[in-house]
Amino acid sequence: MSVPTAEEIMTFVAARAVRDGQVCLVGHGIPAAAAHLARRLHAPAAVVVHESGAVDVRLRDDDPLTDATVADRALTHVTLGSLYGEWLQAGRVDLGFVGHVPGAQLDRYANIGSSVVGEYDEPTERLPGPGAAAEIAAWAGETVIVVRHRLQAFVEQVDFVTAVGHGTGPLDRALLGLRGRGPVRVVTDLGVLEPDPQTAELVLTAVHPGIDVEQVRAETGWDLQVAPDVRTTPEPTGTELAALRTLRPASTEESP
Amino acid sequence: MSVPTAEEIMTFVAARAVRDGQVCLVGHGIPAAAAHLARRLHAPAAVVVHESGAVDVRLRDDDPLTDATVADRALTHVTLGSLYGEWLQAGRVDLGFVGHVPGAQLDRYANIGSSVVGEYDEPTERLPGPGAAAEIAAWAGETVIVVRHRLQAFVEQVDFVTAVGHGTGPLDRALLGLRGRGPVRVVTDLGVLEPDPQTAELVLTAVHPGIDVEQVRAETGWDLQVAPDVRTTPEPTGTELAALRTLRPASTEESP
Amino acid sequence: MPKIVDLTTAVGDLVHDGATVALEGVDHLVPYAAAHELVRLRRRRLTLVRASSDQLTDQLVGAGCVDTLVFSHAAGPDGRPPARLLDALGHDWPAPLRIEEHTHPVMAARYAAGAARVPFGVVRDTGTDLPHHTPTITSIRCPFTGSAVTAVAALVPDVTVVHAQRADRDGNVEIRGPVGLQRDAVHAARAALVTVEEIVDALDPAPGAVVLPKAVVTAVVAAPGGAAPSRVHGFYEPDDAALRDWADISADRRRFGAWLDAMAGTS
Amino acid sequence: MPKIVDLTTAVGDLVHDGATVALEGVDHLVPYAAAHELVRLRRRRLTLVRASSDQLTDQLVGAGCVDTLVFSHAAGPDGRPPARLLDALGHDWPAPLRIEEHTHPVMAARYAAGAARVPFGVVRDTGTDLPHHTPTITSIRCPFTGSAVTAVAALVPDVTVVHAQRADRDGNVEIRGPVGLQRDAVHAARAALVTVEEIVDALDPAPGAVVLPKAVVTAVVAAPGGAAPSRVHGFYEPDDAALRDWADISADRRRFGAWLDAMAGTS
Repeated sequence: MSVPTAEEIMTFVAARAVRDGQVCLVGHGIPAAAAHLARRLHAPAAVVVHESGAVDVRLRDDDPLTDATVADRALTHVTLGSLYGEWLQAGRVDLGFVGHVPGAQLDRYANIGSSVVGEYDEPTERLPGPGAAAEIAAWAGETVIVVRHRLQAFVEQVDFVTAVGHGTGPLDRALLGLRGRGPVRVVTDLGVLEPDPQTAELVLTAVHPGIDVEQVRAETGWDLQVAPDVRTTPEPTGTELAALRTLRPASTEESP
Repeated sequence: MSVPTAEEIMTFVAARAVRDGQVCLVGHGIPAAAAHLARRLHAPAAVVVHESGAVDVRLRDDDPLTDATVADRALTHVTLGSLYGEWLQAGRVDLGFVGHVPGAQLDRYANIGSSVVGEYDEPTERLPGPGAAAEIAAWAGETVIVVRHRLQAFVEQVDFVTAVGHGTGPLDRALLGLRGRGPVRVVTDLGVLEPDPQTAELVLTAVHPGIDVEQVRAETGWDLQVAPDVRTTPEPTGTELAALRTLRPASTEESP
Repeated sequence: MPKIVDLTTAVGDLVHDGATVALEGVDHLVPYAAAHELVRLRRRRLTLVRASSDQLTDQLVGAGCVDTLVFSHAAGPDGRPPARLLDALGHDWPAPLRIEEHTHPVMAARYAAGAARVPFGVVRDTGTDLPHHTPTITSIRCPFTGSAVTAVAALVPDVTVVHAQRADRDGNVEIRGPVGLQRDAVHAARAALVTVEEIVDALDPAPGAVVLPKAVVTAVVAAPGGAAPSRVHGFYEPDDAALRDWADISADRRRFGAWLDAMAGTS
Repeated sequence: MPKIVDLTTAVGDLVHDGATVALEGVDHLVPYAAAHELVRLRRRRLTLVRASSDQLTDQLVGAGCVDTLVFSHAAGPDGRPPARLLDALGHDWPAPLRIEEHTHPVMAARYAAGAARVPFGVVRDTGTDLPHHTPTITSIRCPFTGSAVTAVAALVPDVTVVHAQRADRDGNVEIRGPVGLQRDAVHAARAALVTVEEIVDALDPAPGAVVLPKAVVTAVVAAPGGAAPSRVHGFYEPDDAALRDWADISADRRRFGAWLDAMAGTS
């Protein structure tokens, strides 16, 4: 079996964030693959809810992850009004994923800017916009952000706050009335960042195989702190990789 | 076939208020029977929506009207939140029925008091309460009220406004922001009352077979006006009566 | 707590004295078995939320379980408020009863706001006198149009109790036929207890059925017949005689007392 | 108007210049056939409401049909806003484009308020900067708790356009698989146009399917393949190549112009 791609490594790392029994809200791409991979590897009782409104999707062992299989294997479908109101805003989602948005900014407090770069009315770049990122970051019990690690994206402070991560420090979420722990992990193609429990600032806690800390610093637009016990992400086993490739046979075609 | 009961006469008169193609919202008893009878007799395209949330119930010719047949023959079921919000309040109900509530008051402007007789906090009689009468009277395109005609119930002015009919006169509905024409017909066991187009006061427009106008006046607590062309309700034909008795074989057991 | 438990455990663990408990279901899927367990366990000072308050409400009120009733209609088969309810309201027997009276649509809107965990919901003003007597409904202005609308306070029961046709072994629940307020009342609640006719290996939902995923269900209890004398679509029809006979029991404190003794004796 | 009509009649009669038109469907049941008819009929000054704005939005914007876009996400298969949209925003080509940007949940809440015909809905404040730039969302106080919440203006499209698997001859519609915002957008609208894969004598809804009763549907059009290149659950899968190829057409005004000419020629 060929070596894992960067996207596959990101999927494994994201999957490891899923604990058994959690209700996970996922969108297309790495988040959906990560949640279903977790169900196959270590979290068989995780309840996967898709942003399409498919609730409790239990793919069979040989099912690829497609829109068709997700729809067919859902326990039930709910309207997006129900999904966002009664599930997400109501606090029934334990773990929410925010997927990669090309061009979006992420700052040292894990706030996300996916609407514009620059001024809102005269942007230097128009980005796709929020989707449900603001609500996922606000109301899920915890949030995992999946993003490509590029200097342009990892900024000191986002130009526009599309979604609040930790605001300007450890007290902001409580002051704003947000629920849960907010972003607990940022999974990039270079490593993993987690908020410091004291300051809420993102700290590098792991680097992926073949990546060194200086590479990560070079792609980070603030003075990135590195955890004293920074780890190297373990490589997936052959069994793990096979499980992922059953889910996403064509994933190498897509960009992360 | 035996002669029609008072309840059956009321059902026929209520059924005649249903026009073909109308969306009708009905509760148990005479309203449901009237709407389904209308579908069999003159309004086959009427869309009958039950207060249970059963939408577009099309009973077959030999179906009796029961909770089971209503559930089985519904096009779909909606939650009561959807029924009251997206159907009734949104103005998608053309004709709403308000059924008989024992002890409830009705006044000369067709306002309904079904919460209490007397003061709210120290009532002389506690009544069942509103159900959805306030919203049916407010938001349906037009409302038909079905009620037993008794002096105690037909009062000059209700003690407590559970549901607004025509308020205190012809302008009140518009001032309150209510939709539609409000109560257009009050069907009793003695006759039919309709609001005067100028004053909105209920006027006697028909008496049922065997009832005379003085009997109706004697059971009405205000100086009841009588239409110059007051009619006598036509008796149902044998075919009509047979159609009703297929729907409600046991209806003679119940009080109207 | 495991999802699938016995009735006494479920009711005992989930419903505490002083709790706000919603029991929903109109004519269909009325959770009588769970209500009777509340009586047997002598729960007290409950705020009972039951939009269509019927014999079930009458039994809980008469048994002294309830100190506040939130409702939108209260009637037995004869269309009149049942006798135990009137005795509590009129004569404080067996205890005073506070009421909070809404319309059905307001009850639905209160549950919907609770289900989304927003503090209030919005309905249009019908002109009814009810808001003058109830603190959980008031008039506000729309910040966009300036028009007056009615705000209704979110309703978040400590526990919602409903009955359904079936559940699977994971605790997913299927409701067939009219679903009433039950779906929204379950989503609105902090905990949800569902009694079911049967527990099956896997659900096979009928078209139009409502599925309550296990994530919104706290406990499932196998209680075949648990909605009698009301009906359960696909299982049994209402017991009209039993529903009518209740009026005679309820009409008389002594006869009701005998019913209550018999109920307590069956625990 | 009879319920079942042809596409040109339905779009022509229901969508007027200057109208607010919602076209919903994400990846699944995207109403391309109806959108292309809007292009052919040269509709102008539309307020286009499309939460997940993709190739369909790009085509309508590039064709000059739209002067305001209400959306919550705008991206093609590469995850970036499509080129015609960026050209309109950045260079006013072919015309200036005003935008109103919300989150998906706010779009859902706006439709829900519209569907119930209340002037606004309530969501919780997430701290996002978006409300500072959009007039249809603002902060208010809960009249019961005093807490700050976010009010969102009701969205009532003049017309909502969706695609579905099938309708019966009366105009009742069945949607299988993910239903997205479509149900609420239909209920919210003054008129609803539904294109379907097939018209059948009687619906036989699948478990979990959503039925839109004829009373909420203004017109039904038989348009087999009418959601391609998106997918229709049970009928066809997405045409990934066609979706990817759009980027090349959209990237270039001249190539887009050729597409537009070809589209106009097929009427």
